[in-house]
Amino acid sequence: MSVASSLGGQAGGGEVAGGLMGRAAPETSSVATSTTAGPELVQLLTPEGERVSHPDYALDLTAEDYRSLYRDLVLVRRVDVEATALQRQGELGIWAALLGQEAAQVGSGRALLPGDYAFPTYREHGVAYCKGVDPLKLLGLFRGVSHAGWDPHDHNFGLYTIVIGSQTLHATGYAMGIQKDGTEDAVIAYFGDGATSQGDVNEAFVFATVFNAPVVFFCQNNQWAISEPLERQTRIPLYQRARGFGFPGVRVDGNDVLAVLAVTRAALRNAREGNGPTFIEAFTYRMGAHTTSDDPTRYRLASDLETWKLKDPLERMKAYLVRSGMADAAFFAGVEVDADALAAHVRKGCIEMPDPDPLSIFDGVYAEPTALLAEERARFAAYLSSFADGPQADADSAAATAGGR
Amino acid sequence: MSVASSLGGQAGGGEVAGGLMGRAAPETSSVATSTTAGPELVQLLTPEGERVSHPDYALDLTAEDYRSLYRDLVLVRRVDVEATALQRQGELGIWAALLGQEAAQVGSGRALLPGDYAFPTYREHGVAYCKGVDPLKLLGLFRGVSHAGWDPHDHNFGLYTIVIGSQTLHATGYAMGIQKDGTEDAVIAYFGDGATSQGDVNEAFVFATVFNAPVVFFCQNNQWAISEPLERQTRIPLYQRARGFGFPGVRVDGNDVLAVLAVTRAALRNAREGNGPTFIEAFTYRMGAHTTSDDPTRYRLASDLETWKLKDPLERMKAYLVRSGMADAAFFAGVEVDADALAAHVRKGCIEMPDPDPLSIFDGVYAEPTALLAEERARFAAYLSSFADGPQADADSAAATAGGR
Amino acid sequence: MAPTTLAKAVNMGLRKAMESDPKVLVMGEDVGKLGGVFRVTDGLQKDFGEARVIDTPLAESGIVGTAIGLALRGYRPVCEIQFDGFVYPAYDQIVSQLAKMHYRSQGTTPLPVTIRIPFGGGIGAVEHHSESPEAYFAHTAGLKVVACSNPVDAYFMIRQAVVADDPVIFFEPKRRYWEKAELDESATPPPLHSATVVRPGDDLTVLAYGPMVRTALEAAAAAAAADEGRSLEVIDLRTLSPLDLVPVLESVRRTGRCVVVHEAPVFLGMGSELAARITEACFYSLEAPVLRVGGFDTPYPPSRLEEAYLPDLDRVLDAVDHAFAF
Amino acid sequence: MAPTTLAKAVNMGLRKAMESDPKVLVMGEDVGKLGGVFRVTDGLQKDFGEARVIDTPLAESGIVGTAIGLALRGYRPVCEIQFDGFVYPAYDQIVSQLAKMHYRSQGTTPLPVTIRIPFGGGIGAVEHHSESPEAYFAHTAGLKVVACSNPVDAYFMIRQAVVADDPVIFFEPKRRYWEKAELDESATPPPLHSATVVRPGDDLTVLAYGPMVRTALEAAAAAAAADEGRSLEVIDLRTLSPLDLVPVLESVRRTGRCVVVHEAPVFLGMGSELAARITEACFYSLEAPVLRVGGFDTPYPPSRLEEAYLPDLDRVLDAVDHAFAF
Ligand SMILES: Cc1ncc(C[n+]2csc(CCOP(=O)(O)OP(=O)(O)O)c2C)c(N)n1
Ligand SMILES: Cc1ncc(C[n+]2csc(CCOP(=O)(O)OP(=O)(O)O)c2C)c(N)n1
Ligand SMILES: [Mg+2]
Ligand SMILES: [Mg+2]
Repeated sequence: MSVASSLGGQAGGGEVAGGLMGRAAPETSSVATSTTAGPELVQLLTPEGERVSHPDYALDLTAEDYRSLYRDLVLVRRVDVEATALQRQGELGIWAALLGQEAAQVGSGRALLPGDYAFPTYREHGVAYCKGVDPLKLLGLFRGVSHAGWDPHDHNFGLYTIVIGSQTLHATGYAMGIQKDGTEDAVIAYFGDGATSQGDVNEAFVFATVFNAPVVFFCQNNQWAISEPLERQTRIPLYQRARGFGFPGVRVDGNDVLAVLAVTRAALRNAREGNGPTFIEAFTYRMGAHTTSDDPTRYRLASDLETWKLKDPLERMKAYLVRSGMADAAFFAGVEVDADALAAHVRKGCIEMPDPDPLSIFDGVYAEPTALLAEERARFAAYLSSFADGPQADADSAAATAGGR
Repeated sequence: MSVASSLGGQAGGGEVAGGLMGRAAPETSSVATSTTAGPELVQLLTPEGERVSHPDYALDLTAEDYRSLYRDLVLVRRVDVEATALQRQGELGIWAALLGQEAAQVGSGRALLPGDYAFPTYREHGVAYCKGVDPLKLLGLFRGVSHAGWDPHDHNFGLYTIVIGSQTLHATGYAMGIQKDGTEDAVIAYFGDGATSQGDVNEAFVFATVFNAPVVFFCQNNQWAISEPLERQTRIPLYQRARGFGFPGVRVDGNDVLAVLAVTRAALRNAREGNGPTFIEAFTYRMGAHTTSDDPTRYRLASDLETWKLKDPLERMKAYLVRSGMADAAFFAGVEVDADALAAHVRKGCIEMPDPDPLSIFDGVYAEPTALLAEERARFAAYLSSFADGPQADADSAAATAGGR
Repeated sequence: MAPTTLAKAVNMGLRKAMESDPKVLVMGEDVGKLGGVFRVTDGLQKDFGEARVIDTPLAESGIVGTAIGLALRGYRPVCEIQFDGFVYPAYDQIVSQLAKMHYRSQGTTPLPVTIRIPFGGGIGAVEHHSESPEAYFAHTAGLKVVACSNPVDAYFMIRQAVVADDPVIFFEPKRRYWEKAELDESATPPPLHSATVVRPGDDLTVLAYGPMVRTALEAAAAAAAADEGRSLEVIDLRTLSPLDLVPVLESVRRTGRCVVVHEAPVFLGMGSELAARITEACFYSLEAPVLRVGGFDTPYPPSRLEEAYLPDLDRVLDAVDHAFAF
Repeated sequence: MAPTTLAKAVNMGLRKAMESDPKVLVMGEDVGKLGGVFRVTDGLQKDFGEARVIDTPLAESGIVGTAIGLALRGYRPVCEIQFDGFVYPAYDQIVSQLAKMHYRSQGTTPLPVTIRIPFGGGIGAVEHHSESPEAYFAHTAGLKVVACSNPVDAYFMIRQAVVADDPVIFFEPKRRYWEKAELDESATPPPLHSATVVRPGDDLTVLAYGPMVRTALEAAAAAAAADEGRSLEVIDLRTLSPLDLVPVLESVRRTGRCVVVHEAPVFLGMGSELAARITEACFYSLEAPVLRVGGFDTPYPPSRLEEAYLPDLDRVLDAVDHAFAF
C-alpha cells in the first residue's frame, strides 16, 4: 500500500443526501449527564452495529463507501496508537490521543469537500488525515521540531490551535470571506466541550449568525475538559447552546461514523445554500488520557470507560460490515496491512525527523524581515561560532551548519 | 423638599408578588425587529396608561407606591436633562443620557432590596438613584474630577463600568460569594443590547448557570449600540440568549415601570430561593444620542423616535395615575417642585465641584503604597514647586496645596 | 492642495487602499454609517458597500479573530478599535494568534491585518479613552507597531501598513486628529519602518512619536528661544517595532544627550527599551544618561488631571535641563 | 525538615493561607480533583471542599472576572492560570478591571486577588506553554508582580501575596517546580517586595528572577572557577513591580557592571527598565552599559530549539565577558 493513497479521502463517492435541517433543531430541556445522551441523539448505526434510519438524515452509501469509512477509522486509530507509543518511548514530548473519537473525526472529515476549510484544535488527527495531511506531519508539533508541519493552504486544514476556542473566530472570518467571494465552499470549526465556555467561541456564534456565515461548529463533546466533567461547562445539553443565538443545533452520536457523516453533510449543505451556521454536538467519549501527560485515574471512574467501550466506533462498523456481508476476512486483513504500513511510515519518519537548526529560531517571525532581528540573528550566529570545542556541542555543530547559509 | 429624602427609595412598601418563574421562559422563534417587540412582551401598563394583568406577573401596589414610582421617574429624568444641559454648557465633558430608559431603571432599581448589589454600565443613573447614590456624585466621572464619586460598598452599587460587558462577570462572582455566605441577597448586572456580543457576557452566563449563582442579568435593549442597530448583535430576540445556557429569559416592556418592577422582583426572588440566574430583556429605546458626543441623525430615522415617543414611560404612568384618580394636580405640581429642587442641587453641586489636586494622580493606585511611586510623586511635587511664576499657573497653585500635606 | 486634518488623511489613505485592492476591508464598531466615532471611516461604506466596510458586533476579540480568518482567505482587513482602552479583550487574538501565526506556520501564512487604534490622552475623555498601550504590543514578536504624528505621515503610513504582509498595529494620536497640514498625495514617502529627523539640532536628541512629536517640537523651539539657546534635535520615531535606530544612534553619538518622551507610563514604556539600547550602542558618547519623560506609573487619571499627567513642553524642558546638569 | 519541591512549597503556602483565613479561595481549571496540572493545588479540594477550591468553567476571563466579584464580596481568591500562554483571554479583566479598580474607586475598594501563573520554558512543552509574559503586567500600574525562584521563597511569597490587599500576579518558574530545598515554615521571610542578594560578589552584578536565578548562580560559580576568577554578585529580584532597587543600586555602584537575565524577549523586557533605571541612578559608577541576556525577539520556538533560545550559563558568561570588554 502506498501511504499517499491512503490519504486524501474526501467525501465518499455515492450521492448522499443528509436530512434537510430546519431552523428549529430538536430541543429538549433535559439536563445532560455524562453517560446518557438523551433521546435527541441522531443515530444511524447502533452500538451493536445495526443500521437504523432517521427521519431527517438519510444516508445512501455504496458498499465501497462503508468499507472505506471503516478503513479510515482503523488507520486513524492506528496512527494514534503509534504516536502514543512513540511518546512513551521518548520520541514525542507529548501526544493528545483521539482514542474513542475516530468516528466523530472521520465522519465529519469525510463530509468535507476539497474546497472546505477545517479549523482544528490539537486533537483532530483524524480530520487531518481526511484532509490529506500525512499523519507524520502532525508529529512535528508534538516532537518539538516545528509548530506545524504542513502548509494550511495546501490542505485547507488550519494550524493546530492550542489556545482553546480561538480558532472558532478564524473559522467564522474565513467563512465570511467565502461569502464575499461568492463560492460554494464551507468551513468547519472543531472544538471541545470545554471550549464552549470561552468567550471567543460565543463571539464566533454571534458573528456567524449575524453575518449568516457558512460555517459548521463541530463540537466533540468527549465529556471531559482535562479533569473537568461536562457539568463544569453547562447545565443543559451543549447542542442547545445554538438556540440562544438563533441557529440550529443538533446532537449526533459521535461514535457513529454514519450519523456524523450525514449530519455534517447536511450542515455543510445548509451552509453552502446560504442558510448560515449549524452547531453539531458529537456526543462521544475521550477513551484515553487528556494527553500523555495526564493521569485520568485521579478524576474519573474506570466504570465509565467500560460503559463507553461498548459504544466503540470501530467495533460497530465492523459488526455492520460483517453482518451485512459487505466485507470479508480478506478485507479486514487488508486493512490491517494498510494500518501496519501507515504506522511503520509514521514511526520511521518520526524517529528520523531531524532537529531544527538553532538559527531557524529567527525564521518566519515576519513576512517582511526586519533589520533588528537580522542583527540579533547575526549576533547569535557569531556567538555559536565562538564555541570551538565549547560546552555546547549541539549549538556548536549547528552553528557550523548555519555558517553555510 | 430635602434632596436626601428623595433618594434611597428601595422597593415600595406594599407586599408585592411577582409571578413565579419556571425554568422554561416563554420562547418564540420570531425574529426581532427594532420597533416591534412581539407577543412575548410582559406588560402591566399599556402605552395609553391602561393597567393590564399578566398571568405570570401579579403586582399589587398601593396608591402611594404608584405615586412614588412616578415621582422617581420624573426625578430621574430631570437629573438626566439637567446633566445634559450641564454638558452643553461645558460643565461636563460628556454625558450618557438615560432618556427613554427611566422605567427600565426605576422599575428594576426599585425591585432591589438594600442588601442586593447592582453592577451598572455608565448609563444607570436611575438605578444609582434608587440605590441611594446622590446623582451629583454621578457627575464627577463625566466632569472628569474622579473616576467614581461614591463608595460602592456604601450603596451596594458598583463603579460605573465603561468596558462593555466586563461587569457581568464581577456580578456573577459577587453572586457566587453570596452563595458561599449563605445569605439571601441577590445581584443584578446591567448591560446593553450591544454588550450581549461580548465574550465576557457569555462567560458570565456560563459561570452563573454552572454555579447557579443568584444573579439577574438585566439587559436594557435600547435598540442601539451607538450607531449599530440590534441586528448587528443578534438575529433572534435577545431574551432568548438565555435558553442557550439553560436559564430562563424573559422580555419585558422596558417602558412599563410596573412590568419591569414585577419581572425583576420575580427574578430576584428566584435567585434568592436558590434557583439561579434569570435574563431579563427590557425592551426599550434610547431616545437621545448615545452620549452628548454622538450625532444620531447620521444613522437613524426621526420617524423611529416618533413611534417610540408614543410609548413614553412617564406619560403612561401619568395617564394611569390621572385615570385611576390616584393623583391630582397638587401631586403633580409637588413632584415638579421636588424635581426642580433636585435639579438645582445637581447643578449647583456640579458647578462647585473643585478640580482635584494634581498630586492626587498618585493616590489610591495601591492599597499598600510602594516606595517607587512615592518617589515619583515626590519628584513631581518638587517639579511643580519649581514653578515660582512659571507658565503652569494651575499646577503651581496646586503644588502649593499639595505642599500642605 | 488643501490643508488636511490627520483624521481626514487616514480616511483618504484608507480610501486609496480600498481603491487599489478589492481585498482590502474595513471592519469595526460603528465604522459604517456613522463613519467611526472620529469619522475616520466617513463615507467609506457609502462608496464601497457593506461587504467591504463592516459594522461588526460589539466584540473586539471577535473583530480581530474574524479578521484573521478573513486574512487566511486572502483579504486584507483593517480593523478599527474604537479607543485604546478597548483593545484588551482582543489581546489573546492579537498576541497569541495574529502575532504568532506566520511563525507557527513556518512562514507559509502571511497575516496582512492592520489594527488601527486611536490612542493617547488630551481630549478630556472619561476613563479607558486615553491610554497608550503601545508597549504591550511592541514587546510582542511578530507584530509591527507604528504611530503617526501628522497628516502627511498618517496618509502614507496607513497605506503602507495596509499593503504590508505583516500584522501592523497602527496607532493614531487622537488629540492630533484635527491638526492640519498640506498633503501631496503624489509625494514619495519614506519606508514605513523608518524614523525621521523632524528638527535638526546639535546639543541633545529628543525622541518622540505620535502625539508627543508636536510637544517635542514645541520644546525644541522654546529651548532655542531661551537664554541658553540649546539646539535640540527632534526625531519622530514613527516605528516602534521594529525600531529604526540608525538616525537615533547617529544623532545621539553627535549630541551626547537624549530624552525620550511618550504619554505611556515610564515603567517599561518604549523609553526603557530606547534608553537601554542607546546606552549600549553609544556608551562612550553619552554625557548623561538617557532620560525619560512619560505618563506617571498610575492608571490614567480623571481628565481634569490629564494636563498634569501628560508630558508637556515644560516637563520635556525639565528633563533637558537635567540632562545638561549631568 | 524534609526537602520540599517548589511545587509542594506553593501547595503548602496555599494550604496555610486557607487555614489562616476562611475567605481565601482557590479557583481555576483542574485545580480540584486533579490538583492542577502541576499538582500545586493537590489535596486542597479534598480538605477544604468544593466551595473553597473551585474547578471553574474553561474561561480565563471568567475566572479573573468572577474573582474580582468575589473579592468585592470580601473573599481572597487565588486564581490559577494553567500556563503562561493562556492568560491573555483574561487580559482585559486583569489590566482594565483588576489593576484599576482600587484607583478608580478612589482607594475605597481593595482587590486582594492573587493570580498564579506557571511561567517560562525549559520543560519541552508545545507552543503557548513556555512563555514569559511578566512585562505585560509589570507595565500595568495597579498590579504587583512577583516571581519566586526557590521553594523557600515560593512558600513565603505565596502566603504574603494572598494576604496582600493589592492584586498580585504571582509567577512560578515551572521548570523549577521539582527542585528541592529545606523549608523551615517558622522562619521570618523578607518582605514580599524586596530583592535579595543570593550570592555576594565584587566585580559585576547579575540580576535575575524566577527560573534564571539558578542559571545566574551557576554562571557566578563558573566565573569564580574560571581563569579570570571573576566575582559576580547575584541578586534575585523577586519583585518585578514594584522593583526593589535599593540592593540593586548599592551593588552596581560597587561593582560598576551589571547584567540582567530573563527568559522573556529582550525587547521591552524587564531588563530594559532595569537598564534604564540603573543607568540613570549609577551613571558615574558604570564601567560598562547594563547588558541584557534574554529570550530572542521571536515567538517561543519549538521545544527542540529551546535550549538554544533560552539564556543559559554560557550566554550569561558571554555577556559578562562583554561587560568587561567595555
Ligand atoms: C485558553 C486556554 N486555556 C487553557 C488551556 C489548557 N487546556 C488545554 S486542553 C484543555 C481542556 C480542553 O477541553 P475540551 O475543550 O473539552 O477539549 P478536549 O481536550 O476534551 O478535546 C485545557 C484546559 C488552553 N489550552 N487554552
Ligand atoms: C470593550 C468596549 N468596546 C467598545 C466600547 C465603546 N462603546 C461604548 S458604548 C458602546 C455601545 C454600547 O451599546 P449597548 O451595549 O447597547 O449599550 P448602550 O450604550 O446602548 O446603553 C460602545 C461600542 C467600550 N466602551 N468598550
Ligand atoms: Mg472535551
Ligand atoms: Mg444599546
